[in-house]
Amino acid sequence: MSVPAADILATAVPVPAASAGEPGARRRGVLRSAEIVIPGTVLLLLLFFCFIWPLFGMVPKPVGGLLQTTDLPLFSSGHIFGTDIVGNDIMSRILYGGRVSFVVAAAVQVIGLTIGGLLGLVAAYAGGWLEAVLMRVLDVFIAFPSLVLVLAIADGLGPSEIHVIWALSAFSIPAFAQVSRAAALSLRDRPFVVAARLSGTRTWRIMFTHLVPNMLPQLLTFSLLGASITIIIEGALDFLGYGIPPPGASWGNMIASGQSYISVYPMLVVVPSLFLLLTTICLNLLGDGLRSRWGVR
Amino acid sequence: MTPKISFRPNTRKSALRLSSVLVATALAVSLAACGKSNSNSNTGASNAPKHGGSLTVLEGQGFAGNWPGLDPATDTDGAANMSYMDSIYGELFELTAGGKTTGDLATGYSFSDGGKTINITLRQGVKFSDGTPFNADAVVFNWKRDLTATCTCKPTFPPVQNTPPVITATGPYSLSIALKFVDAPFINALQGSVFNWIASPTAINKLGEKQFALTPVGAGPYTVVTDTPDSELVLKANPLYWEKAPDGSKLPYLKNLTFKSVAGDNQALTAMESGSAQAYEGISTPQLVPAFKAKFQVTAEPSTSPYNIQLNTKIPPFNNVKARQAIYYATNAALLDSSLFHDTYPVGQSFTAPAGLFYEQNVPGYITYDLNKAKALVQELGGLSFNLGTISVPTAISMNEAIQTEWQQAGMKVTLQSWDLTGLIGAFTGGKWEAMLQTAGAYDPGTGVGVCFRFCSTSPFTGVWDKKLDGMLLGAAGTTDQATRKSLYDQAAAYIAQNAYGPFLFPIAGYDVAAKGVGAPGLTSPLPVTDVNPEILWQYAYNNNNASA
Amino acid sequence: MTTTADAALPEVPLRPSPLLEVSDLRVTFRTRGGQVYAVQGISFTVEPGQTVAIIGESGSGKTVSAQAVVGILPRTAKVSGSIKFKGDEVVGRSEHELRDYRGRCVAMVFQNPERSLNPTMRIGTQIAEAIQVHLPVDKDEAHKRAVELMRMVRLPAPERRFFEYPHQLSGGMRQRVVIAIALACGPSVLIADEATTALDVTTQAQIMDLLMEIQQETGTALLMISHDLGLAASYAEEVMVMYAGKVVERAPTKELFAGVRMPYTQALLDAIPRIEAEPHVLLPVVGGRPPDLSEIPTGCPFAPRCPAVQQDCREQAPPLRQHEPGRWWACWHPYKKEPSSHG
Amino acid sequence: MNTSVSVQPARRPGGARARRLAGSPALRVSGRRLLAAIPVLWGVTLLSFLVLNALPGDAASALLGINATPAELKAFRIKLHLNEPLWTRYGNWLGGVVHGDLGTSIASPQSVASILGQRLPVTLELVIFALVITLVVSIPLAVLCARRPRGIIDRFNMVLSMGSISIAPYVLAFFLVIVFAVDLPVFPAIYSAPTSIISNVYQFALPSIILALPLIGFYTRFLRADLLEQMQSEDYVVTARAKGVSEWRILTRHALRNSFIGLLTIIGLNIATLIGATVIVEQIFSLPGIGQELLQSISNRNVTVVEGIVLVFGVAVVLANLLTDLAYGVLDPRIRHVRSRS
Repeated sequence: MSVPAADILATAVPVPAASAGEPGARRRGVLRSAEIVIPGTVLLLLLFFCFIWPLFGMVPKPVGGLLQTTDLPLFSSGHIFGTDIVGNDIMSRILYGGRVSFVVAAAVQVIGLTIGGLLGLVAAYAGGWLEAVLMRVLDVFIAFPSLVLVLAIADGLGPSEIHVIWALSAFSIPAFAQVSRAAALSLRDRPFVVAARLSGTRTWRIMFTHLVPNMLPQLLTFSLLGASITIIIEGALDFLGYGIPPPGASWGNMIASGQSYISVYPMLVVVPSLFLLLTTICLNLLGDGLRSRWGVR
Repeated sequence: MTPKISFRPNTRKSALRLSSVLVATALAVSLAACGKSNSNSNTGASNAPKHGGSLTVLEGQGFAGNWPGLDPATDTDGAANMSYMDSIYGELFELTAGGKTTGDLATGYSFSDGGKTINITLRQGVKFSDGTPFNADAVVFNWKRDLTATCTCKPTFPPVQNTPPVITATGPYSLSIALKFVDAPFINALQGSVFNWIASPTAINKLGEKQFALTPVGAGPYTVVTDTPDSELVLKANPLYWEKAPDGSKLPYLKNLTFKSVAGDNQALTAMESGSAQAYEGISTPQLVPAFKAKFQVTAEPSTSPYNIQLNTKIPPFNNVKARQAIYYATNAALLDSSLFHDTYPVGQSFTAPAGLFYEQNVPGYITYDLNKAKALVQELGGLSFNLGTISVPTAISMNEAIQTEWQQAGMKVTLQSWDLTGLIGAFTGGKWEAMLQTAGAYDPGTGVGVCFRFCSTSPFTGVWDKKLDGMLLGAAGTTDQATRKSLYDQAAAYIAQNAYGPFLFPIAGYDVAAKGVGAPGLTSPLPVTDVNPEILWQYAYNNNNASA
Repeated sequence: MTTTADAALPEVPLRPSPLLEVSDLRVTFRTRGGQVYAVQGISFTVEPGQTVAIIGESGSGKTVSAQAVVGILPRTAKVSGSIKFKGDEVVGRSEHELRDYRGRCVAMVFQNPERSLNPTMRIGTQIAEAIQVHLPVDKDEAHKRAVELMRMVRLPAPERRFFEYPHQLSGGMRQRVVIAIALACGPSVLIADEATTALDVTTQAQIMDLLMEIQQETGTALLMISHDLGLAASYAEEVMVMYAGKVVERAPTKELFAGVRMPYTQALLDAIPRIEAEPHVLLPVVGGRPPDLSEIPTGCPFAPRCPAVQQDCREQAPPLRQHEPGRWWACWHPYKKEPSSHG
Repeated sequence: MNTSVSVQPARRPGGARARRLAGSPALRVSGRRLLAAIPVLWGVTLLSFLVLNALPGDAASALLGINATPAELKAFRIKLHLNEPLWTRYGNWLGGVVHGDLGTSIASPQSVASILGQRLPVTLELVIFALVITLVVSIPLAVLCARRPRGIIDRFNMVLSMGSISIAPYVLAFFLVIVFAVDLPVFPAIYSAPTSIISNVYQFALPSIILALPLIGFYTRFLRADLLEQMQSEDYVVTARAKGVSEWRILTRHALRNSFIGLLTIIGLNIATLIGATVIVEQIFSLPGIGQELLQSISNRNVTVVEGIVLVFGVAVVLANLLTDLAYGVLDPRIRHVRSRS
């Protein structure tokens, strides 16, 4: 898990939106440009296979595999990706595991966006001692080795999906708070905000009608990048023994438990890693595409 | 003996008894009472050991790979660190190939005062590696110090723990220890405990407790060069070592010996394949054994503690004997053995194992697998749903998953849970657990994580509170007469089966690996297991690949 | 200041080739939205020591032409026609050859002093760099020359200023540094691309006077690019008016302001607010918007906005011709009579 | 870090050179930053005390293990002061820290300070190696890409950086070890105490590369974007071109200098996560660093050692922020002078 959560903030350091496109260039439809279409469709496909396909497809259950058919190799009959050491079908574990990984990633980003985003916005807008206090609290979470907190929460509350989500939010809330604070700070002194303040609009209205819409593009691209980081960190948690509890499946815990047999059954690790790699690449590409489209640095 | 494997950053075992709980899978070679030479022994390069080689040995991180300190008085991990302690301090009593406890630094022992007092005679003319003499006073000094250590990390030794014995030197090379009650397996239990290692008193007083733990001085075959706790221990041959090789030449064969902690079996495999290590003590992932076997000598450790499923008879659903019988009927140990471990374990019906004492494979009245009867019982009970727990070790977890599948076929609703060591202790002491996959039994059922540990009402980790069973088990440990111990243990096994207190599966133990041209008793040829891991006599270890002489 | 071929008046023979001769310069940009014809064929010459002003609205192609002359157009630009500097052709030179030409033969001063200097580098170093790029001098020599240049552009206490950073200087002083950089290797032509637009009026006058003094001292030709007709009137010897990538009128300053021929130029003149105009009178403004440079219109580009537009203006674009000695314009229906006297 | 670039009134004679040497603003900045760090460090240690206290099971059950009777556990807890309320325990520990005594480990006779002393250099070396590799690789790579946008190097780098960000480090570690340690025995698969400088480099090569790879991806992407933006839209680049300076020199002397400020923001921000990430790499290579010790101490509920390590993490992050702050002053003159007046 050495992919740094906080430093994606750096690539999202707020710079006033780049000037409009070159004079005379037609504005391309957002969806038509390749940077967004390709990763978008691949992600939709993945989501479809993980969430919808098992409903009507003939995918066996991810647990309770037949003990007689353990450690089948790739492309064996009935099990495209083979079976693991307890006989569960790897294909179904990838699909159900994908569900868990996507749910965790999405939930962590939403929590980070709402709580972290709000904190950052309030800190930037309020300024003064409130900002100092909020930022110090956030510094504590950032200075605190987040892995300790995550391990402790997961270890303390016992591994389960909800606890993992809360544990991983310990990463996302401070990161989002910093991004939103930086973005809000750069917007706060902009003429249109000062004008709104001069015209007597109440602070809350200013925050939500003026600041938030301008910060959203940046926060959304940041959350896409954050989602890919979260999936990787969730995997790291399993790797250290505190992630989603077996026999439940998630890509992270499949990789983690697979590595004990990597020299003998490498596919146990390779297949989920490829899916993980594909998803994170798509998320990053989508993030980049949107970022260049919305002109966010 | 299997370390907690792979990356679970679990804690260091806190006591000898505990480590057998982590026993994962092994290839039990033969059913003979004491291990004969195993099938894939090192037939090839078993040429005579040469002097002067150097050997790097890997230790699994979850178990032996952690050693905060090597001072007998402050090393709670006694059993886990047996290899290091034996190499530095040697042993009073060691377990030889014949399965007999024989004297090493001690020469013999005898019981007196009805078994309550044990008299020990010591080898003469032995010196510590700092030149000071090894005598009865040194042993008494060490034993007293071990008992009165103030460090929070003081080791525990049950026979003497609650009732401090009287230890007196009865001569320059003889001493006696007076217990409050008769403890027949005392010498067997001594073998795996800190009392078996004697440190040089002068060195302790000179260096002080903290420094001594890092640079210990003993009378063993090696002395410490550098020690990075929990990572790397570099040793070199002790010039003053007393023991001679069978051909009269000086021991130890090796010039230097290094122990390195490794995160898991796979790391060990890659490390050995890349040549940065030549031996690995304790593989616990059976699926990797073929990969190791392809390039190295793999020796199965004799297995002494069978897996068993404990049922908590104090709370529902398993306070009802029918529910317990349903579990017996629904558990197909043979299928588990074949699907997960390719039919390599002798399925047994009692807490004893082929490599241990009093082995009894089939127990009269033991309920065997019958799916229909199991389903009928479950219907009769109106359904059965409970939680099955274990230690978070990959192999234990995958066994639980397989068991869950079997029981679900019988209509039971089973949820799985696993903890790290500290969490497991909390679960047991909390008393709310329903079913647990654990291990029971040891080389001598009376010691270590023996049968009483799992079935006597006095133990915090039992699921059974039955006075009659207590009587049998404590009685068996209370006499020194082997025949009566055997009959009492057989009665206990039958009683457990009759009351369906918890089915037994198969005994498991790890493997030891050594590169070709490397060997040591216990590493490449099996030695019986005391409590948890087999003892390796490092003074006889050799590595002919880089031996000079 | 001679004209191109089919001039009404006879060619003046045997003049030495002019310092800078631009003939039929065209620049088009390839962008995602298609081709943009920024400069659609302009021609002019600059003599040594002369001051020529190019006037036009933003988007008229004046800056692009200047950049073409200095050769710092971006890669997406396609340049055709010819730019001759002392007879040597510049268009088509390799990047390497252009590097020797820039700064040594032709230099440029930019509009925004705020951003034209590297904020994290001392101004002395930035000037010395300009010297060392072309002249084989060591650091100390370059240091001395840089201080000398700073004195030439009237920067106070140059020895101390050498070590300061751009943000420590005022806008005017920063523009003086940019001028110092431009004059580092004694270029023959100095292009001032709206050099004073970003400055307040008093500083503007100081900078323009400085440029004039330097022109006297060094004989450097000055090509002034601006949208401010007043500036051109008071400093330039000759004025060129550009519109939609073309030159629409050119004449010596006096004669131009004495009698404007091109309706567009007239509209520009009228748009300048006058002190003497009655108060609360709507400012006359040129209607409509500058043309879209990605389509070449038929007819005169100013036709849609021209008050004196007629049918033939829309059909055919009037060529630029020297209708009177030294006076060029491109209009079918130029103003004949003298407009209201001013300027 | 909003550097408002304002027009300065004429400066009193005193000379930038003198001011630069005095360095007074740097001291004032670090002073303020240190003061702000103290509440953060206090918060960090308090948080870890609360978190560890919330964990089930405690050091007593972890240490005494399986055959401890409840009576013994109670006696042991009293000896460990575990029965005292949380606040007094925290107070005692904090009191100790103020006097520089981090307490002794529960699981061994060693003092926390000596454990840290033995293990901290390993983690620090790992982090420094990783940072050095990252900078040495990503800066030239980014400049090359910025020199030829859409060129071969640029496209290749696009794929490389996208891949290096997206691949999970522990998966990457498995395969790198198999390739570089087993198949072609170049690097050791697991750590052994280095005997010489070269063997030291060999030991740390593979782990630091694995730590560095995702960073390289990030830094290159950021730097390339920053450089390209400057080359395309900054006026001082146009001035430089007008001087006749070559593109390569503009990139390296002008644009890169300004990008370092942005790069510093990233480095400062991800030091904390980088240290956190060493835990995984230390596990894989059995490196005796504080990450490995942290994991063991957490499951042993070895409170004093965990507190010690958490404090070290906190201090490391605070120092990192301090260093980046000072570096801003050096790299960005605008900040240096703005601060000197306030």
